Amino acid sequence: MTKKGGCDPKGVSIVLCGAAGQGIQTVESLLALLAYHTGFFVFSTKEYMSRVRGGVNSTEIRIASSPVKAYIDRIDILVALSPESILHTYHRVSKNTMILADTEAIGKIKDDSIVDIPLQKVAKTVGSPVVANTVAVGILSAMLKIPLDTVLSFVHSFFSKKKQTVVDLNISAVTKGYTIGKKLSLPPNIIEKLSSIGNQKKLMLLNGTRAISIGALTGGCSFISSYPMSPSTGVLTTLSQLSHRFDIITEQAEDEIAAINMALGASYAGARSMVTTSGGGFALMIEGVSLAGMLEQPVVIHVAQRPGPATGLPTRTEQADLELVLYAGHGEFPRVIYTPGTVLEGIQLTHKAFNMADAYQIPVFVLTDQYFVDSYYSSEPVDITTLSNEYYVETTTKRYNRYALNKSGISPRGIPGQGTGLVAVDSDEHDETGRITEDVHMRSQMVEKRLKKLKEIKKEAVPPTFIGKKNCSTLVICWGSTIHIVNEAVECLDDDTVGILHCSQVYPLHPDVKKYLSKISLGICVENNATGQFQRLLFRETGIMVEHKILQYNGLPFSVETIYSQLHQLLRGG
Amino acid sequence: MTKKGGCDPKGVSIVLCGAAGQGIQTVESLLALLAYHTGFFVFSTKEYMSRVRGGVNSTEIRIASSPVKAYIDRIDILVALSPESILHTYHRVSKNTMILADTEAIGKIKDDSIVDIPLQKVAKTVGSPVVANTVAVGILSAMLKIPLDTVLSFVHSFFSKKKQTVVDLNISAVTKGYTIGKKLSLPPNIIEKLSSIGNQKKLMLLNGTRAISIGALTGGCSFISSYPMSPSTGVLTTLSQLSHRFDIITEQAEDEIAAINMALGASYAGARSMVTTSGGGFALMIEGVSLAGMLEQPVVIHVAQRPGPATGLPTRTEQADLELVLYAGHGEFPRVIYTPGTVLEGIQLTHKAFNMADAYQIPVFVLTDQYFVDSYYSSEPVDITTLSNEYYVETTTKRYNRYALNKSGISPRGIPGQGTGLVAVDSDEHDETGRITEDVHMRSQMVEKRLKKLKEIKKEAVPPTFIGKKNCSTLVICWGSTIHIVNEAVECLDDDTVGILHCSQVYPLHPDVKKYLSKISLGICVENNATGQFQRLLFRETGIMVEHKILQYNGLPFSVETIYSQLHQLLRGG
Amino acid sequence: MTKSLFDRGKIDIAWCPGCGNYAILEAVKSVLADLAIPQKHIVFVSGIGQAAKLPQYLKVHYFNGLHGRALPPATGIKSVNPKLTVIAESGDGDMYGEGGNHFIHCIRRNPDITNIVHNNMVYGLTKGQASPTSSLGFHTPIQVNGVILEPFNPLAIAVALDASFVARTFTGDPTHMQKILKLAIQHKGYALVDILQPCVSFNKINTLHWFKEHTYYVDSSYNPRNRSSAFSKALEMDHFPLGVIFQNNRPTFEEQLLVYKKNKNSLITRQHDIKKLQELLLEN
Amino acid sequence: MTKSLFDRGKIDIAWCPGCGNYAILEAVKSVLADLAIPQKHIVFVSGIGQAAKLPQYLKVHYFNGLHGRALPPATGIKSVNPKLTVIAESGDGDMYGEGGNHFIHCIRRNPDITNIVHNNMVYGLTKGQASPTSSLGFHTPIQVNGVILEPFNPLAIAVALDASFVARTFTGDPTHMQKILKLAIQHKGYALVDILQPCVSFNKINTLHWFKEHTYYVDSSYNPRNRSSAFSKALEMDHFPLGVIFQNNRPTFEEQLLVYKKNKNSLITRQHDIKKLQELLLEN
Ligand SMILES: Cc1ncc(C[n+]2csc(CCOP(=O)(O)OP(=O)(O)O)c2C)c(N)n1
Ligand SMILES: Cc1ncc(C[n+]2csc(CCOP(=O)(O)OP(=O)(O)O)c2C)c(N)n1
Ligand code: SF4
Ligand code: SF4
Ligand SMILES: [Mg+2]
Ligand SMILES: [Mg+2]
Repeated sequence: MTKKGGCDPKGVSIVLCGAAGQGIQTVESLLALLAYHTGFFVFSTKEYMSRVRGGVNSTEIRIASSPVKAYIDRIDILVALSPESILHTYHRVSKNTMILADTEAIGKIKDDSIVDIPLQKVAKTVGSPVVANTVAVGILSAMLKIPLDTVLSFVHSFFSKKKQTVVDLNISAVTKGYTIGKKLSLPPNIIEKLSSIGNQKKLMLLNGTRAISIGALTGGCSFISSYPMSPSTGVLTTLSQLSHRFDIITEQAEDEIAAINMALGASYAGARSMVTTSGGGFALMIEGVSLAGMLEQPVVIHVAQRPGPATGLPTRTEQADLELVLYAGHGEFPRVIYTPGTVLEGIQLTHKAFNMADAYQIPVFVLTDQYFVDSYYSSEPVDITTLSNEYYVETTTKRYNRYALNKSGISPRGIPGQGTGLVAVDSDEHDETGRITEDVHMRSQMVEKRLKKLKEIKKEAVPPTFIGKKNCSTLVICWGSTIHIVNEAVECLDDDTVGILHCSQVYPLHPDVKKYLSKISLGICVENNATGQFQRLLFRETGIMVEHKILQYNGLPFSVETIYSQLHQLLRGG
Repeated sequence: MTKKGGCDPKGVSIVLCGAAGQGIQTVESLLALLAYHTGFFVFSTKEYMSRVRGGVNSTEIRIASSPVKAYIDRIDILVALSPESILHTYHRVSKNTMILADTEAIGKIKDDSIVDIPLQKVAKTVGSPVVANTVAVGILSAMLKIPLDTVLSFVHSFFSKKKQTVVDLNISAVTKGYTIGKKLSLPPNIIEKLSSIGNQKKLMLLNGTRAISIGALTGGCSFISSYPMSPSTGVLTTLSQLSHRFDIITEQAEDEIAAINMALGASYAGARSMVTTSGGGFALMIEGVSLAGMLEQPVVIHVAQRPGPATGLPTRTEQADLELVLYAGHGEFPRVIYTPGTVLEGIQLTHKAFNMADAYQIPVFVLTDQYFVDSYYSSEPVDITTLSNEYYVETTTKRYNRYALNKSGISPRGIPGQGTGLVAVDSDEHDETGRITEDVHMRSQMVEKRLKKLKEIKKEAVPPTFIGKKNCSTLVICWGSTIHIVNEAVECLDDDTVGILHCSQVYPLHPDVKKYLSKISLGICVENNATGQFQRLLFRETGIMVEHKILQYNGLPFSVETIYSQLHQLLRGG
Repeated sequence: MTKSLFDRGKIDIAWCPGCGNYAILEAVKSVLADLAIPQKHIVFVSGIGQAAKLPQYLKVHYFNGLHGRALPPATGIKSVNPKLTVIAESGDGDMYGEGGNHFIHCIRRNPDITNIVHNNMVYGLTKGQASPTSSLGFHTPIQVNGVILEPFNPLAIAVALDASFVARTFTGDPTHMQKILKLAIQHKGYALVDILQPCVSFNKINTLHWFKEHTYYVDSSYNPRNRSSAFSKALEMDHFPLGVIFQNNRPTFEEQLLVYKKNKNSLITRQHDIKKLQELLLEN
Repeated sequence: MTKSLFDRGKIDIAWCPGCGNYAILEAVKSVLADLAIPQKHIVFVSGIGQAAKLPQYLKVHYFNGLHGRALPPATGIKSVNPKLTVIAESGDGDMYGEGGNHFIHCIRRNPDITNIVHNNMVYGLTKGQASPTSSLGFHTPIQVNGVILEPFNPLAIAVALDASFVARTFTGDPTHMQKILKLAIQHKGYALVDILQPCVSFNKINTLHWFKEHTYYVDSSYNPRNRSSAFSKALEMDHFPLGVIFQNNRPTFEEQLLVYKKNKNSLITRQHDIKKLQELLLEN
């Protein structure tokens, strides 16, 4: 274990640990929502195995009175629901951790410090073993000093769509739990942490999946075809659920190849279309990406990274597909890659992705990862009504040429049926009309046409986020999902000489990135992969080789403490 | 057109131009083989459209008394077989070009300099219009001063497997043509060129396709599964033809995905296996490449590049898939990429590819292009009996673990049925036995195991070929198929300060590459693509940014003259 | 409407002289003219191969996509704008080989599109390798010992998948070809038209003459509504039956989509309400 | 041979309690033991999914490949070493969805392998989306309005492809399952065994009970050698027939390969003669 001394992240961290199928997710949503509705800032993230029942999974819920948005190792309250839970969380437990366990479920453990919470027993007395989780919610909300009224009315509304008997069951379960929780004597450190948690005004609670989905709708997405693959499926599921309320076709394709080709067809016909996938599924779409490049057909591709190679660790997190996405497709054509770090960026950049794809007639990527899509947190609400769309489709005339050559390389885009022209798009090299050609000069012109769009695209690059003092000498550089973790770790460092540079657009890079890198004396890349792919990309684009990397590739996200201690070691030698 | 003054490549260049289906290929093989059997050095290459009949294609045959191995623009003798031929070759014809045309076929042309050769008419008098091409061969061999005996005995043996009537027809056709050819008065420049051509001892005549195929067999290849795709299909075809004489399974798969997965199965069972494909087909194999990385399953992947994106120009040449191959596959794992420039390297590196794949249990790439696979030339014969194979498969014991951890990262490889152990390979992250694991420590160890092989692999990197004076200040840098073209162009420059560096292994790079690059004052990358992919790779690997690039992306190979004139301009300003 | 409306004038056609593709091109033009579908509502979608070049020679909208991948974009197009007449066409290698998975699942999905397959029992463009429909024993540069894979029977498989329209025709009979193509385009739902087409360059076995000898017309008493008998009919391969082999009236993909339940207009005319999205953001 | 030979002892199995996969695992073990095939000659090949985890729980060789891609490596393995007993198994989504093209063409190719499909009519591992075999109207988090794609009928399609052995069984009857699996493994050529398997977590419609109510055994008079009647049998979906539905004796892929014409030994024991290669180099 890395040294963590010196970094003690704020708020209370509750970790629920148990087997798949034990309903941890229910506790997570109940408790997180309850805390959110109470007005607490809340963060939750899960790490889970690629199986449906059994094994050992855990969820962390952080609660605080100011924003919390990152995974931490520290556990203040551990709720152990299965025998394996203790071992699984062992390295994160300290003498300050309060351990609650249903000893009936996990078996006898020779540890006096464990507080027995008779979830099963209480649930059975209430009427059904299923509500054991609701008992746990009751206990925890009492511990968090959430008023019983609030708890009861929330539980009421949470189950409001179910039968009355279900509501009643859960109400008595949560009440019983509350009574137990109130009697538990909390250790002083937790009491102190809890006391500082106050109520907030209405917040917004989102995970990455929901952010991407809402961003897509905001960007005008009306078609998504995809094939299920963890951790990317959530976007397809969310949009499918929303298809009752918004005009969008959501189709489960027979495979990923069909998915991208359907999306390209939909785009050709005039829809704003997207796919969502993960590494192995994306690998199958690469010919389609190249087709998008050749047809100059807008499409948005959400890739939620998970650890590879091959099937790898299906439900875990990694940032090792950056280069695959950057170089995907045979032949040469422009693209854009966004790597949102915050849920807000998730919305904004997905929205922007659709507009960029349309404006430049290119494939645009939104590259996330399991940690990003599965992590929720509450934050100040934002106004998205200002996110407008620009539509570029033109009505065609008789003389319409899909690939008309001009200065910018962007030919006016028509769609079939809108206007009197014919719209011919072609996977072979083509002339201005979209017909196959093997003319060497036309070929060169078409290659140049496609590539010169990059010049304008570069002008619209999203600048990196810089956090820190203007003259800081050290820069911690990150991209995608790690921003909040790095941010909290650097805050912990409390060192004016250390700043953060986060790229939410990794390609093409905004020119500011080079400016920042040139000014510093030490750079440190933080990446959830084994070889430092972003470090390489920075070098390729800026010519500056960032000296240090902090890498992790075990399938888990970084924790605030890990980043802190590694930075500490790098900067202060220990 | 670029200026070509100053570069006048040796030998005679004959260009046959006509429609697909007119039998240019027959003239090519007859004439090239005849010249080869006569003892001339010969080079031939074709550029052809993606269609079966019609259009306009051309083949260049260079004949000389010393080795010729590169495409040149200059045409000494043009044989025009279709009306479009003249326009198609217009920019390559000079006042010194002797144009032969069957005016009956191409129609009247107002150009006195055109010599009418009545191919159709003669063929008809001989007995069949099909032998028009043989008449042309007769004419050309007379012009090349090949003795009639040699011509007749060659034509005899060439058609020996056909019916006697066919042999007779061709013999009279070639004889008639010979008589015509003898009467043609050649311009002095051609006479001069021809006079210098002398006879050679037994040479070896190969194109890239045959070199790769023979290299594969030499490397022990016993299984190839692929899906047809120009220009990669030749390797599958050649090996299929050879399957009567060598023990090899050659299977046409239903798609490229099946192809690579079959090959991986074959490899698992103990065969040395390969696939051959091109850009779009390779794009479909990328998930399989990642699987090879994860399973640590040896496989050789031949990618013959053609212009993209998407379907692009199916039968033409380009070098724009280097980055795709370099970064193909989700997740991180090692690989090797060979880019043979000479046919000899084609044999040697494909042989080496199989041994490296086996030694390190990785995917190994042989990256060529249409120009490479379709170009023939004669060269000094080599002894390949010294190319031995090392077999790494071990007999398993009861306690066998497919992924046993050790210092090198290379676990002993067993195959099913050979030994008492069980061989379990797994696409999910696995433990030493090959069973699925989600253990974070095992995951890290396995990632490291796979990646650390790269260290040893680097030690076996093929050094670059340096041509020139030790202290040259300028280096023309190239990879893959362009070496001979660059070489002849630089010879033309006749400048001691200019050297050549050719990489036949582009990844991982041999350390010498960096050494060479650090010594020079000017570097020029020559690449058949639009963005300078190798320049980027050199920068990534050496930190040195080569200043200049000479790029071409119109689907045609570079010519000696183009490279010459661009170098000339760069170095001497015009 | 006149056939010439779809003519592209004097253009270079990349097919071999004598190829069956010419007849298909002409038949397609006639049928489009006969059906009087406005040009601006016709979209061809093709893969890659000799057959797949057909849209290049027509005055229509087209999406010339990847080898084997005509059906997914065709489905995408039709679902986004159901007003369009969408015709997906390609070769046997493209549709049944590389594209086999889309063939299967597109039939299950049943969008209202027409699927024309130029079945020359060979890979034309890549110069003569076996296709899924090549006969047993067919020799090629790769199948040096003759084809050993059981020929793919597209009709039988389509029937097994309960395709809504399954037919076969032959380039040797333009009138029949037109009749069948017309029925297929008019049919509401996925319609397969497998067209036996001689490849004069690479298939010296299944020639025009051979097809003439090895086909027959299903007679007027044949009932294409019975799945079991359609299957038996489809299995006939000594003499291939020509005509509509199977037909049913399954609901189409598009008409079952939520977006068209209340509103029949093309999807592309609609926009999401940003206020509803703002509400969504705060919903929990 | 005893079943326990294939046991991996006290290991953690990633399936849900009550899942039909356990019964398949036990049946497989029994059959392997009964057939007394030496362990060192048994290779399992699987894709990805819950079903595809089966080989992890067996003491055999295995190649756990990509989602949808079990059949190509199985074919590769069998052709390189025909002495091995090769069993490709996976779920319905894997084999009929993502892997649909290999399913089709592997049947055409006819390698002597057994293809076991755990057909739970749902995607288990990815948590409950529709699979190709899901019933019309089946609701899932993605198919929010119920499945609208015609269910894939693997047996009918296999018959249409002239598969050499086509059978269905059901986890509710271990004896039947064993009988069918045994016949399939013993069959020379490609053998499909579609196993109806309840998924207790995600398929609340096609439960063990439902399957019991909706299946029946083909009776002993049924003749699986007739393709047309096999097709009619396969079409029955109100009550799924259980048993061997179709069987024929096509030659296998391996036995037709040139490399085994003269020499029956596994390919891996051979090496190319370098002298012949040297000659080849100079041949023109
Ligand atoms: C992914 C991919 N694989 C392979 C090819 C090469 N290819 C082009 S056309 C073709 C087959 C043509 O056969 P068919 O579809 O029957 O059409 P035909 O030419 O016979 O009309 C192939 C293999 C390709 N373009 N893309
Ligand atoms: C290329 C690819 N796409 C998607 C996935 C995600 N995935 C894993 S298993 C599975 C489906 C599982 O369903 P099924 O094959 O029916 O097996 P079951 O779990 O029901 O036994 C999917 C879609 C993947 N691993 N790889
Ligand atoms: S190759 Fe065959 S299918 Fe293609 S155009 Fe020529 S004859 Fe027609
Ligand atoms: S999810 Fe379904 S198929 Fe998978 S193990 Fe659980 S019950 Fe079985
Ligand atoms: Mg064909
Ligand atoms: Mg399933």
